[in-house]
Amino acid sequence: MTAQSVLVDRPEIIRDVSHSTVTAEIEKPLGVWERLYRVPLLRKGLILLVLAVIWEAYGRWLDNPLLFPPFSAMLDAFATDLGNGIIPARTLVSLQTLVIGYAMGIILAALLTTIAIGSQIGTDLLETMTSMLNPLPAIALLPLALIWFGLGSGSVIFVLVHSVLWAIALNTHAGFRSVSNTLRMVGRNYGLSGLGLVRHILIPAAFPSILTGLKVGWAFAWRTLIAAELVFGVSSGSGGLGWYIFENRNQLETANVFAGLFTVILIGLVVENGVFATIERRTIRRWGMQH
Amino acid sequence: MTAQSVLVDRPEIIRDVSHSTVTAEIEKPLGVWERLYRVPLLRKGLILLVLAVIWEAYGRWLDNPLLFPPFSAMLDAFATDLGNGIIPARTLVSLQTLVIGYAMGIILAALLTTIAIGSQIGTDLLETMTSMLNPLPAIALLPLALIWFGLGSGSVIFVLVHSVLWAIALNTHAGFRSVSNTLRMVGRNYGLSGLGLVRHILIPAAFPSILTGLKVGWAFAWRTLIAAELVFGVSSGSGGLGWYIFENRNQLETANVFAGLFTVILIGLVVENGVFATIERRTIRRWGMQH
Amino acid sequence: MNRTSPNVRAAYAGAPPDPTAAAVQASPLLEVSGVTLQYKTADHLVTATYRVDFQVFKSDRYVLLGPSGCGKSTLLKAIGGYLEPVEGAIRLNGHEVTRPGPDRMMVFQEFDQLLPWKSVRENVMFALTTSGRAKGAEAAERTDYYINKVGLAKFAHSFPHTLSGGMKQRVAIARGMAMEPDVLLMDEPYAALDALTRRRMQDELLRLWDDTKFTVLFVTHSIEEAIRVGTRILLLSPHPGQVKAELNSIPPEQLGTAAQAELEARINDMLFVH
Amino acid sequence: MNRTSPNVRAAYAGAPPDPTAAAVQASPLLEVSGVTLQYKTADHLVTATYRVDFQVFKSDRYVLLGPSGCGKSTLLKAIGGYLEPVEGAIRLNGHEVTRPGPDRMMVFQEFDQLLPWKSVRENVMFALTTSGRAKGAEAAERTDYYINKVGLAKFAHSFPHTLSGGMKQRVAIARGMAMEPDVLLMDEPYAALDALTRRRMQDELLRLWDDTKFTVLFVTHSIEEAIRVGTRILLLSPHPGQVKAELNSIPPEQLGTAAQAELEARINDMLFVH
Amino acid sequence: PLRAETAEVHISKGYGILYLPMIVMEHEKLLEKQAKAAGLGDVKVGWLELDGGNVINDAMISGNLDIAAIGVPGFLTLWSKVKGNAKLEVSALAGLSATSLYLNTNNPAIKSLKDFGAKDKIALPGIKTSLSAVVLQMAVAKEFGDDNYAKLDPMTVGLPHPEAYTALVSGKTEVNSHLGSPPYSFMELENPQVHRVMNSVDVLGNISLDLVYAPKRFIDANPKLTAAFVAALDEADKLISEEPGRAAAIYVQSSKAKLSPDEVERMIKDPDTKFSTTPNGVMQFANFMGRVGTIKNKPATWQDLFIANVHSLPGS
Ligand SMILES: Nc1ncnc2c1ncn2[C@@H]1O[C@H](COP(=O)(O)OP(=O)(O)OP(=O)(O)O)[C@@H](O)[C@H]1O
Ligand SMILES: Nc1ncnc2c1ncn2[C@@H]1O[C@H](COP(=O)(O)OP(=O)(O)OP(=O)(O)O)[C@@H](O)[C@H]1O
Ligand SMILES: [Mg+2]
Ligand SMILES: [Mg+2]
Repeated sequence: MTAQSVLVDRPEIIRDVSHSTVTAEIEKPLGVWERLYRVPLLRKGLILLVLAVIWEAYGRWLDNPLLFPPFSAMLDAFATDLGNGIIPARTLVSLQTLVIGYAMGIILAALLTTIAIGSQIGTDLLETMTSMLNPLPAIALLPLALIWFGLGSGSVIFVLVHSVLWAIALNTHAGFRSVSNTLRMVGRNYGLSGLGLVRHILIPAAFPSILTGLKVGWAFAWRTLIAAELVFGVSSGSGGLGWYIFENRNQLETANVFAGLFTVILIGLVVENGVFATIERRTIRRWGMQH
Repeated sequence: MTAQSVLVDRPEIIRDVSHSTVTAEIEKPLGVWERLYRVPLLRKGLILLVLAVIWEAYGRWLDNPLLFPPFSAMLDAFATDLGNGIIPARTLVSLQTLVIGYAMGIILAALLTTIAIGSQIGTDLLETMTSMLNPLPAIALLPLALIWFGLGSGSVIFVLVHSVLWAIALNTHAGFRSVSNTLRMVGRNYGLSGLGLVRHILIPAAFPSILTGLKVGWAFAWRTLIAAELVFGVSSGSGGLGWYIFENRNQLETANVFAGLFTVILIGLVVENGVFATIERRTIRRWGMQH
Repeated sequence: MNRTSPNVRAAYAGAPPDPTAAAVQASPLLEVSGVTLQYKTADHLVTATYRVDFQVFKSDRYVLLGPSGCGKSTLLKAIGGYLEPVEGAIRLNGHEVTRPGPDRMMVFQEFDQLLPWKSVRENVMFALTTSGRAKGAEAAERTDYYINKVGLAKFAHSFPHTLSGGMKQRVAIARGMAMEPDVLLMDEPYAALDALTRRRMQDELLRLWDDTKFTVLFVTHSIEEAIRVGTRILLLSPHPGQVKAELNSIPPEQLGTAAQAELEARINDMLFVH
Repeated sequence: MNRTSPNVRAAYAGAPPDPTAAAVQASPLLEVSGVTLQYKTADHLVTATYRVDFQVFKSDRYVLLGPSGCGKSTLLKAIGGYLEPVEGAIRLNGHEVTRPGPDRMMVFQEFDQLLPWKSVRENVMFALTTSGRAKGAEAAERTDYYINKVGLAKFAHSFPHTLSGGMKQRVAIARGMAMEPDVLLMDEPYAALDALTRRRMQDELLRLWDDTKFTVLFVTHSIEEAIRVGTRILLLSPHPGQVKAELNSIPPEQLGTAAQAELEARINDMLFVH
Repeated sequence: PLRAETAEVHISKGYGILYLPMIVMEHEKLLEKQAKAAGLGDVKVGWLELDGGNVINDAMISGNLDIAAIGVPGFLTLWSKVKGNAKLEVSALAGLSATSLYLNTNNPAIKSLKDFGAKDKIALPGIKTSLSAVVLQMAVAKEFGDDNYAKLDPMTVGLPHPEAYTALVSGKTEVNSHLGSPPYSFMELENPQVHRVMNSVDVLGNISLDLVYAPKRFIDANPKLTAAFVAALDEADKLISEEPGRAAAIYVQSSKAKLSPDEVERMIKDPDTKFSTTPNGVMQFANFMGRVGTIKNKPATWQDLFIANVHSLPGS
């Protein structure tokens, strides 16, 4: 037998190709559940609901409102202090400081990573500084902060920058270094180098990493802010959310403490689903860089 | 004129190709400086030296050893407490707790991201949890930590996990999602799915991101540990580095406070240049995933 | 040839096919019926192929030929189980394709299909062992055999990022062949290869087929290659891809004769004049 | 043809070349002398090319031909200024090449050479504006012109990840051509294209050359393509690449005649029998 | 023997000289001794060091502590909050210590509380609610009247004592005043730039600043152990007053302080520093906090706050 003989004989087929019908959009029909499941806000809402129910149930079962109030008690306190404007006012104070510190952290991280990507000694500098300074707790900065910035928001911002800077710089730098050689070469082919290369090629190409850094930095900025507001003593009346939490904790108004934390959670959710999710959708998702 | 006419006429060339000489390794000669510059440890050592000199100079200029002692004073204190075994003992205590908390954070992050990568609702869960919980400061966990783990290292570990988990999970998840579709398809082609896909494809492919997450997590674990050791107290005699710093601060032994922080810095340097740099060199560098 | 899959050789190369085997062959191994494939992007909906029908029988060397962007890769991915048709169905041995698997080994068009963290040899070996297609000494032996076949023995311990484009593709080819799958799906595997290497690879594929009579779906841009490699050739229209014709290729004996030139001209006409 | 670079047209298409111009042409535009290229990897040292010499004159369509892995891409990258020779020198217009630049526009072999965050149109346009080769309305016009030429007008607003392999390469070709560089470095630009599209692209390249007489360095695997596209052909030996021969191609008039077949056979012999 | 009471007790002490009786009690194993004497057998005592009233209260509410030392205002806040909640109610066991808090400044223009201007910053371990903050408010109320008790609050700044000391002595920061406890308050005065504006003892008397408390449930379930604890505390106080040198040595040894025993002894012997189980002036705090509204439930007498064992003492 020849090699071909194992093959099935069949006639040739020749067709006329119709182009008219192709434009129709075909959608597979979906069940109601599947359709609901596809709405991200619904899914996330469900998760939140479940978490709230767990909180409520655990709080009730624990029956120790001084330590861990049920969700409803917290919500009561939250509603009260939202209504009388205390929480909004405190949040505003915190947000202001936070945004300044966060922005400065981003700028410094951009600067450091740009220097780092430019030369070997720059990379060493970033690596050394990061591995040295990143693990240092805020109290290590206290003396210097007091000397350089005094009390109040200057020092808080300094500490905030410290908590934001390294995480963002680490992520950004790792992102830069993971950019494919081809893209890098393309950029240099356009005559780009130094800052231009960073801005036009490295930043967009490393955007998934940078976004992660921004997210981590954002979260740590909050953590630090709340802790720092206590350490750096806010003069009365000017306190932010951290102070609100601390005050209520001292007075054992636990429901209010949790209301303050709940505010932080809410802001976190809004920023994640409002800001970061939108950025992701408009950038890395759209560009096919994340799946 | 024809199109060809702008071209230069020249004879054809035909050569015998010799294969014998090719094996020689050719190295461009380098200057002494350039050769020294190529040794990473030398470069980093130089940076460290410069930083130490700045510290010393600033400390002396400030002339306020109570607030900010010069480098030499700190080094004295460090040498003393290193010699009498105090710092090693405290470091050991801290490292034990740290490693446990860090390891648990990694395991939990692995778990969460594996769930997240498996389904849409898993992704939502991770995103929601991260955006909600990551910004929460340690005090938010205090009540639960006290209820669940009581005072002492159980609670410290809990807080450590909180500070490590989300950063690692965020980085890992972003890394997973950035893995190229082709690689993912290759993995599934081998019949891999679920855990197998995560282990054999996603983890190595997302390794640069994961490493960044581990670095950030490591640093934040230290920060948190030092703060948490104060909050959760120590049973007599068992304190770690955080407690050492706190004690010395109370006794106004500023040089020792900085010696404690210096220990943290040293460990950071060792871990970065010893552990992380080695891992990087053996993995992502070798694999050409980072340049 | 020193490597063959013994059971297949027994069935085909040894005894003449018995009637049952012939009957089995009469029902297609792979049936693509009315398959429309679409991509949903953030901005719009792209139809890659539109109501494509064809049947691949066991031991076919089936070639997909069509202009750039007509949906060949997409079609292959759907058969691979990575993409669900919005219309129509893909059946393998009568079962609808729902997921990827090592029975349909794919050689992708992209250069980044090797695992960067594994050396050339590990890349091939890992495919064999994880998928369970071979293990231990057998896997090692098969790996070395195919790496040698694609001329990369010297680079067996190199990591993918140190290979040239063509070398990467050859590793992928070695991997695909080493898997000895029921259906081998190859997406322009030889595009990055020079004339000589390409010819060698083609010959290798045919020699392997002679031994094991595996089924292969092959995307190519070269009409000559389609005729050389294929037993049956599917012509697709430009974007969105629709079936234009399904032709029989010529037997190897007739390569280089007028029959080849004629078929080439026919295909040329069909593709270029539309 | 409705787009040309007016000053070049004046010099070449209009008046006959004056003696000065001829004298300038006599010194090579690009001189590669004794160039050895190596890669240092973690594990060992790979020599990609060994003491390669050749000269490219202005308006040459210079083709590099050689087996997979012989160092063609590496050589092109060195000329592009991305890699420093460990031995020898590369001179452009008498100046040593030290860095990349838009005067030597590169079409890479890889599919990931488009900026994923820019649409097809933006990818081409961005190259023009950042490099300062064109701006404003001119850049837009040129962009659209070349995108149209590569048949992607319908996809001008698509992002690269939604394109097929061949479409991505066509965008890169459009970008390279739109830049109208002094030297165009093309690394297997047509490898991922089907016969028809490939032929169209080749014709486009030749037509453009007729207009602007730019210099192009072209890597290909296809001997036929080398003869069609090139005026001069460099044959490289297998890994590590060394110069085997440098041949003149045939003028376009002789394409399809016995001269082509003869040259093809000659090259075939040189490459395959070594 | 059948043991009705717990075999293990968790006690938290604080950091510093004010907790000396507990440090002595731990070091000399006085509680173990008293418990044995009361027929409770070998009681295991777990000692912890916790810093800050919140954490101590949290640890108490979560059931992780049986007995803890805390500042009087912190205790009053918790007591008032849980009053009526049988599960969580707490009672003080005894007074612990009294000392003077000095308001020191390096601003030569400040001679009295009246001289503080908007630019002056007074460091306290925690503003508004900490022990020092309440003491300052009480002093301010004495000076300017109850309605103005918070007059100086805007000038207060939260800084731990060591940082405050450093800031004051170095003079490089905005913090120019500090309401400090010993040893920081003493050490500050050693600096010629620093002078004292006020001594809390002069204004408020030598009132107890810290006390020891326990959950009601613990007290009810372990009456003998509670009594043993008070007895042990008494014994420690006795040791301190009779053998201050030994107490100082114990302090130096167990806190690993780099102070010399002599320095510690001087602090112990300071006339303003008193270690006694008898609460003194606790009602001053309670009355003040009740007046200004920090606590909702006000005790009628000091005995309302304390267990019966100490009701007969000459407290206030
Ligand atoms: N991930 C994607 N998202 C959206 N559209 C896509 C995607 N991949 C491919 N397409 C579109 O689908 C069509 C077919 O693409 P496909 O890759 O199948 O072509 P192809 O026939 O393989 O072409 P080539 O020969 O150039 O590789 C193209 O129009 C392309 O733009
Ligand atoms: N980044 C790298 N690191 C180490 N070695 C490399 C690297 N890139 C290429 N090489 C090696 O250099 C040699 C030449 O590679 P190059 O990419 O230049 O080949 P090529 O002629 O372009 O081949 P192809 O036709 O397959 O694309 C090969 O042996 C390859 O293994
Ligand atoms: Mg394709
Ligand atoms: Mg190449």
